[in-house]
Amino acid sequence: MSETDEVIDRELTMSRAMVESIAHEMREDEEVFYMGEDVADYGGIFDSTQGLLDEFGRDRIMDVPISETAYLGAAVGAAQEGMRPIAELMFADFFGVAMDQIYNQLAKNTYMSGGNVNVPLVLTAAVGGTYNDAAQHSQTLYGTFAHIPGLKLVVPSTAYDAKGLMHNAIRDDDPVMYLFHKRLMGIGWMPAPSGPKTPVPETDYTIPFGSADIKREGADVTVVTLGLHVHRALAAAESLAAEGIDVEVVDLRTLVPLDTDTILESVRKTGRLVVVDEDYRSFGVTGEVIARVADRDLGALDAVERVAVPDVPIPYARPMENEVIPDADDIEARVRAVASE
Amino acid sequence: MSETDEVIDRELTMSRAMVESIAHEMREDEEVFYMGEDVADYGGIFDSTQGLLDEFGRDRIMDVPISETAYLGAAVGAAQEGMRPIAELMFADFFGVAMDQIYNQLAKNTYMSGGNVNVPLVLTAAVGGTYNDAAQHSQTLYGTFAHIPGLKLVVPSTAYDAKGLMHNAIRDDDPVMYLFHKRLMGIGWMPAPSGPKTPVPETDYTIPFGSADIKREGADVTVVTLGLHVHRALAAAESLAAEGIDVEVVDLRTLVPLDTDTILESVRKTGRLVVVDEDYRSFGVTGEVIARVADRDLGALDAVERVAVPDVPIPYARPMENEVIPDADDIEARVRAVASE
Amino acid sequence: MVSQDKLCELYADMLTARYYEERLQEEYLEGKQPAFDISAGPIPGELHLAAGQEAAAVGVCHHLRADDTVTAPHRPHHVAIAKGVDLKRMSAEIFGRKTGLGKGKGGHMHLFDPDVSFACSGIIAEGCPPAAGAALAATKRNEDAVAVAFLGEGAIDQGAFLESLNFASVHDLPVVFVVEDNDWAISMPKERVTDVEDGSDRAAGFDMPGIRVDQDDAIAVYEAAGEAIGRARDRNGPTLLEVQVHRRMGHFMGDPQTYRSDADEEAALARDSIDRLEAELRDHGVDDDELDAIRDEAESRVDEAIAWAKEQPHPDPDDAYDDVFVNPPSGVTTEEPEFELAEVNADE
Amino acid sequence: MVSQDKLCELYADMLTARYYEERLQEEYLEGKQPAFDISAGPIPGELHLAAGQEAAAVGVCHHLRADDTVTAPHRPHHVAIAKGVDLKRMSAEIFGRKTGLGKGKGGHMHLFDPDVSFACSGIIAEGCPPAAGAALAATKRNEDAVAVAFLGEGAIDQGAFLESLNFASVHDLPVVFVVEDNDWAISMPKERVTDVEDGSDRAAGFDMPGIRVDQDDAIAVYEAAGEAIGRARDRNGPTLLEVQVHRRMGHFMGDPQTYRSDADEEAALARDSIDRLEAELRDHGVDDDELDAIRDEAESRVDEAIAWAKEQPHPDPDDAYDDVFVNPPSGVTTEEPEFELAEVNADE
Ligand SMILES: Cc1ncc(C[n+]2csc(CCOP(=O)(O)OP(=O)(O)O)c2C)c(N)n1
Ligand SMILES: Cc1ncc(C[n+]2csc(CCOP(=O)(O)OP(=O)(O)O)c2C)c(N)n1
Ligand SMILES: [Mg+2]
Ligand SMILES: [Mg+2]
Repeated sequence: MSETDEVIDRELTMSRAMVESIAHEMREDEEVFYMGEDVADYGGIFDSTQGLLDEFGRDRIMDVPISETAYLGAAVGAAQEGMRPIAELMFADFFGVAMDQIYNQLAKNTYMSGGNVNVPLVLTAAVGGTYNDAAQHSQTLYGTFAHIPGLKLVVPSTAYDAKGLMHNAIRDDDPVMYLFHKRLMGIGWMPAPSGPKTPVPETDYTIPFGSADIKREGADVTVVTLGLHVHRALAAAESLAAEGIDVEVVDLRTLVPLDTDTILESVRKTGRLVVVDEDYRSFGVTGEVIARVADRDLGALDAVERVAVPDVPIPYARPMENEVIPDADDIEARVRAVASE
Repeated sequence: MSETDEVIDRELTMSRAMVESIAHEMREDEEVFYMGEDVADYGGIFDSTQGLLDEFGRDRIMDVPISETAYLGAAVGAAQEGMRPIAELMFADFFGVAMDQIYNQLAKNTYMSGGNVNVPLVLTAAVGGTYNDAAQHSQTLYGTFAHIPGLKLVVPSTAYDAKGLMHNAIRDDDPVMYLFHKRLMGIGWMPAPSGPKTPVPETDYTIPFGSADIKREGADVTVVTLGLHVHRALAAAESLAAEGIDVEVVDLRTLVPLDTDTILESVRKTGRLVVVDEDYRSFGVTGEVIARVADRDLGALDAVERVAVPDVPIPYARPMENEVIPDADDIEARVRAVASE
Repeated sequence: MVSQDKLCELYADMLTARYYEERLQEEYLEGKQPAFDISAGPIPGELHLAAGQEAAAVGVCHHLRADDTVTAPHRPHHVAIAKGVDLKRMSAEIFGRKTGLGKGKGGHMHLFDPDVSFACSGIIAEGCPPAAGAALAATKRNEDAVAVAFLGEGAIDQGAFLESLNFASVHDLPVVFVVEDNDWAISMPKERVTDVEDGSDRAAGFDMPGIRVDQDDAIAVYEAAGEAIGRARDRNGPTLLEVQVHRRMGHFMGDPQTYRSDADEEAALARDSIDRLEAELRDHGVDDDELDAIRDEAESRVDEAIAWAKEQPHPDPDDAYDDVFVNPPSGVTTEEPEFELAEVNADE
Repeated sequence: MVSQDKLCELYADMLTARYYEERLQEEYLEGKQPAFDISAGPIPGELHLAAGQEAAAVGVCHHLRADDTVTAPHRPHHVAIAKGVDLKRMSAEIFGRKTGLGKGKGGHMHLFDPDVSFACSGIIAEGCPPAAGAALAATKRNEDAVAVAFLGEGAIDQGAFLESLNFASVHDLPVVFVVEDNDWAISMPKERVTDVEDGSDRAAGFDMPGIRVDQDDAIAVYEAAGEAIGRARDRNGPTLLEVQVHRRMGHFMGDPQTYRSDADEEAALARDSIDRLEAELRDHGVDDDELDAIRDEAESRVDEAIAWAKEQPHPDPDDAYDDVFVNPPSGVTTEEPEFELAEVNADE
């Protein structure tokens, strides 16, 4: 049964959906504030705070020095006082200058305090390549962050999901890392594919973490993916449908917690698993998803393939970047391979 | 055929073996120097530089400020000038204060320069728990470092391997991260198991990267592991032998490059794979090893298990730390499980 | 002029902190016989004791309220005691017991007592940004709470501290950074690793007042800290305060200190801030009986806390699985809403 | 007094750098029609141009030799030009071609030319530690090479820079940190994010001389840098040098600059260091013909380099798999030795 009677047809870009939920939470709760570089007047390099300065002022939409350790750590301190900061790391690629605050403090303080302290903080960051920004500005690093105990990890692929997951992230009393893919945001200077722009309810709603979403049902092959690659997998599925291969596309939506049940259910149906990831291949998402399935039900697996960045830094020039970041063709090829096994 | 005619019976602790190869390389090559906190007068908190100050002086065994970004970055700069620094991060757990230098600079400069620049640097760090040092000083973080393209990753388990791998690391023109497990070093205040103390040739010798070592041959179950857990797996194998389960123990020795062939060969023989790791379970070593095998030869796998730290920070108190860090009993249980499948 | 009552309070806390470290040392080493094994005994793992550094902790913390946040580094006990952290539950934590501040999960470098706004971190200088953040929260909420970050002199070369100076200064945050200069960072003397002679000199590059208390003198610290914390409380910005202290023990228990000259160690032992304050109290006319009474009370508080701690239950192995996240989860839904969304083209 | 010849050299490099950025802007934007798409055109990705910042680069780099290391940040072209980086191969890199400095792998933020000891990084301030490391290598080898790290005024709040100040100072390294103060860090004016008024004020907290050149004046920079680099070359320690420059363009191409007032932009455009140096040259009696000749040569050098770059082959997709590691591998064995080792007990 639907929450409302009407069909929702108001479409938003993913960035507008994110901003809408942030604005809503800020109106509801004075303790929510946003800090980051260029989030005030600029509105976020990737439009993540577009328009918020006007409504909320500099105190709640705070520009900060280029001192990621200091300001992320300050967010941790404020969160431990009971505030609900949202702190933006402009590019996920910059995590290395502040990783200690991320993984040794914010992710561990709840555990180390035996649950006496909690850190209700949302850490947002832009991820992804496909626009030739080279090795230090194009990574997704999903595996790196998902490997850290104590941090929930959200990766939306559509405006609808982005809004519901952001509401949930802000209301969560645990630290949540929220990675938005630049290519999906609908930024003026970086055209998005059409998929991420979806109808979005005006009301607030929360999408629970650990609930993967089947973005396309199919009987033959399971493609498990996230972020930008949901849309590339859907495009591949359309082409493959013409060849008679019926692909199911599972959008993980959160990596921590990981919805193994939904993946497993799909694989039990199809027997064939292709995991598609924009992060580096080894020691990351593709390995984990395959191992979860193998560990839980090895017999369900008839064939398996990994599609990811082949353990090289992201190269700058177009032919090479295109080569290493999986596209719909790469997905199709691997799906065909498992389908014929 | 053996390199020498004699049987080598001079036993060294792992730390003495490491130091011996560092000293040898420093004598041979003036460009090699060691920098780190407490590496001079103290001789390394984990004995990694014991005695070197006396022979080489402060210029080549350099204490540095508690500024990991500055001194690891300085090591990168010196390496790019053609020197061959060894830089120590006292505990791998501290990587977060200097991660950008590690993964955005030293690991990527060769690639970003199209091979015009190389970074012959060895980054040493202590890893591991089992002595109740809690969440910020007990991690191995193998998966985190192995996920970074551009960095070779070495994890010795014996004195013999430690020496040969260190020689290779220092001579390598690429950046190498060399993680030594505290519990294996043979430090006065932290008793080591007997396994890591092995006969070590006096001569210099190199162990190639990407060559896993079968530490015990067996026909029934393959246990793939590294570091401290090689010895725990060997202990488990001894017990299991009494039950009639013949375990093969594969010591990875390097995670990057990863010797998939040796793993695969073993699994093709046994059909049963247990991966044992002291790092966090998800998005790490166990997933990667299983996925490599599944990807290359799914049919070879009859049963699979993962033994690792269950996605929680390392707790302080003994009963809890013992619970989360796999021991021989945990390995035995999982081996029995796959053996009976 | 500091009142005599206040001086007695400082003295009591200094004695408590000193005796606490001595008792922990005993307990720690007891379990390390005959051969030192870091993982053996009632207190395993690393243990960093602060004997000789009490003046800094009490001189500063006696200006603070329960809602003023303090962050401490790897050597936290004296600060925790001065801040009023529950001594029993802190001891239970150090002994790894279930009723400890962190249920035995944190250990001695990770003590969290939200009741008195106290936290620590074992990573050098990484407590500075959260202290600045607590100060930021106070300003956002228009409260007059302040925050204090403690760190060692070896930590003043670390990015987290240096960035925090700018962050606090540019946002005019009510925070005080307190550098405990004990001359050593493990085996490294400060001259070898730090360019400036005094840690307080760093302030000059960050448009912030820098004060140094050159002697290991609780009264001088109390006065200097009063100024700094007053400035914060009045919303006149942050301060960097350095205090000379002395490391009477090794860096951690088991440290052979072979890098340290006997003369240096003896000098550290000779300059005892507790003796100094005791002399001052005598000058004020406090007599032996009163001094003994204070000492007795301090010692029995410590003995009681430690005795209590040692009787506490050990955690169960399975407790390890709790508390990674807030438990039970709060503020989040577990049910997905249902909306009827118009069809859209989901192709790329 | 700077010689007239030297002034002409500075002028030539400033013109080269300015014209280079203008030409890149053209090429970049050409491919972004009709709607701006960052991934389209002959130069995709982000592009940070340095028009208005030439005085800092040339004033400093004209004191340097090929073996003196320079690290530059995300806005590197003017520095690279002043340091003598191969303009053709640098252009080929920016156009993503196979013959580029990094074979098309690096892009404009990651230019490496070991022939003139030039490197960059797109991560704020992370070029500072490697510059200190190059200086360290020189001292270890007893060579008189020096190193210079360039950074923006927004980078002086970053740990990597601040730690490097101490590291350089305590080890007396021959390195100069050059802050190009263009008033802005993307959209953030310096007053909003940095406590000190002048970046050079940071030096005071690190026992290091801090010099600021307040005007966008190549000659003044050249003189100040001469002092700083001389100090390094003579092994008298590091210096922090700040230079006021002006950002004539957006932070990156495509930056709408809606955060910036017209007045600020106009003021930046009005204070042109090239005009200033040109006036100075005229005062020295350099006539129009000579100035035109310099300009013509600069422009044709740039035009040629860009034309050459655009003719270069694109990399093959499969080139992406090379160069993660040194290729072919060197210095390492691939064969395992065989020794006969005595039996040992391998149990735990
Ligand atoms: C980032 C980081 N680097 C190194 C260490 C290891 N370490 C622990 S204490 C210490 C020395 C600290 O010296 P100081 O700050 O003077 O404090 P003290 O121990 O003298 O109280 C070091 C290097 C650490 N915990 N964190
Ligand atoms: C660690 C890190 N944080 C943030 C960024 C994003 N970023 C790129 S340039 C820039 C502004 C830099 O300002 P400034 O140092 O003044 O140099 P300018 O751009 O003015 O030349 C920022 C924040 C980055 N590249 N690295
Ligand atoms: Mg100290
Ligand atoms: Mg700037």
